[in-house]
Amino acid sequence: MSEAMIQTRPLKLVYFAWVRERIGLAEETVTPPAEARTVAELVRWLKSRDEGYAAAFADEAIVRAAIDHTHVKPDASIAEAHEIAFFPPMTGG
Amino acid sequence: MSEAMIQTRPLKLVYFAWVRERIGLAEETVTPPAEARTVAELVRWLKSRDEGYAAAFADEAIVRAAIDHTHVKPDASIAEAHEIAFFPPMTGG
Amino acid sequence: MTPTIRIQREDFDLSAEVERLTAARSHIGAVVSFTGLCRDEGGRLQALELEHYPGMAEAEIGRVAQAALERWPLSGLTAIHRFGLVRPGEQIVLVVATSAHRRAAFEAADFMMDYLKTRAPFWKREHLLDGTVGGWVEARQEDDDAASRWG
Amino acid sequence: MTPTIRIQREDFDLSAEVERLTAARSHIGAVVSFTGLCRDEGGRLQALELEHYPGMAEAEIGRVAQAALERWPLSGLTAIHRFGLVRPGEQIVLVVATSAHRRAAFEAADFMMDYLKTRAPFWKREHLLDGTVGGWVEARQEDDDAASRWG
Repeated sequence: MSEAMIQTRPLKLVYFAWVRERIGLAEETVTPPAEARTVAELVRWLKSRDEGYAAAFADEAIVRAAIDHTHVKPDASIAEAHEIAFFPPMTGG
Repeated sequence: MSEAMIQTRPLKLVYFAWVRERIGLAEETVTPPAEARTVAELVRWLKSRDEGYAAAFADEAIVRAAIDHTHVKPDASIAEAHEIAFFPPMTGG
Repeated sequence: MTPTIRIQREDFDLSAEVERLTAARSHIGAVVSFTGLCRDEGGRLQALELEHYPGMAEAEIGRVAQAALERWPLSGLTAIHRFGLVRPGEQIVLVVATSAHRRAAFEAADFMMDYLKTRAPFWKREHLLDGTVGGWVEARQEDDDAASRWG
Repeated sequence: MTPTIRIQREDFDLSAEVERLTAARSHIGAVVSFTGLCRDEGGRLQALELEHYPGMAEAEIGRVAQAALERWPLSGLTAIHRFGLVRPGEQIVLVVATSAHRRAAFEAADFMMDYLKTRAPFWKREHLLDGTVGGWVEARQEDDDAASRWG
């Protein structure tokens, strides 16, 4: 897949709990720049967008991510992702 | 307590599962001799009585004992006992 | 808290026993139940006959329950053990432990079962499908090993 | 064996779920259930709000259940997790594990709960008796520690 394709591919983002509240959105579709190749790079780009994202990701180490319903680490590639979720540590059960 | 008192005090014995079957009795009241001071000594005296007891206690290490509803070891004193039970290892639950 | 201990011929109802422990007690966060059923042992079993030592069975399970209460912060503890004839698929034993947190409830129920198996005066005998009365079930070394985990 | 996994707003019935796993299966010797209840947190809680990630909640619990099935010889496994508003004393989560022997059933239910707590995408928020909406419940280090026991 060429960078041009990555650049223009829309990506669905979903947010939960206080991540959702701080960003002020439950979900959105974004088109991240080509240099955002991993979850961590996507977060860096999101944080640059406005202060809601900056607040949500203030402590990057605490926010968890999932790609297409599977937990991933910050260095996971987003190349094949359709839906990326960000959320606090889980407190179910 | 004098030996004479121990000697003449009747003692209730109860038997369960295959110990009961081999002895052929569910319970009985006996008056063991004064020299039977512990559970092990009581077993030795019982084994001398007839072959049912000998079969029940053939492997002394496997038969368990309780004095007045509490598990005891073979060297436990029977001086204060009212009811002594003999049974195989437990298989409840 | 006084544990509920029952030795009975009749069956018991899991939900009713859980309900008894949890009704109107909203500090309870965790309920762990163990139900022991009669297996058919590959289809050869008609029933299990459960013999027990009346009086000592209650006393011994009471002592095990007291040890569990001293060891874990429990809100409730119930142990029920049946005697008599029990058929495959039927219930034999129930332990329910409730606590604010799950670790205490899990460990207490597990502990209760390990000690019930090795210390409660019950003995099982098999009644086979062909009408004969089989042997007494033998105690298993792994049950002793399990109980020894608790130190 | 296919585990039963349900994410639902409605309450569930412990006995009915156990019955579903044990009915007409007479090789089952052990049933362990864990029920998680909403605590009142010292009387200050009106309700817990449970948010979840639809789709991923089912998928993730399914993966945890599959791991349990690979690790223990289970006859049946059910996990139910509610979402929405749950009041003190009400049920939040249920795990039922059945097996021929008790060790597998205990361990599998314990494992399921440890992983549900740390991996299933659910988040709790407190609604207080004074009518305010409190904070999101924070994850506890001891839940991570519990999950790490399983290697």
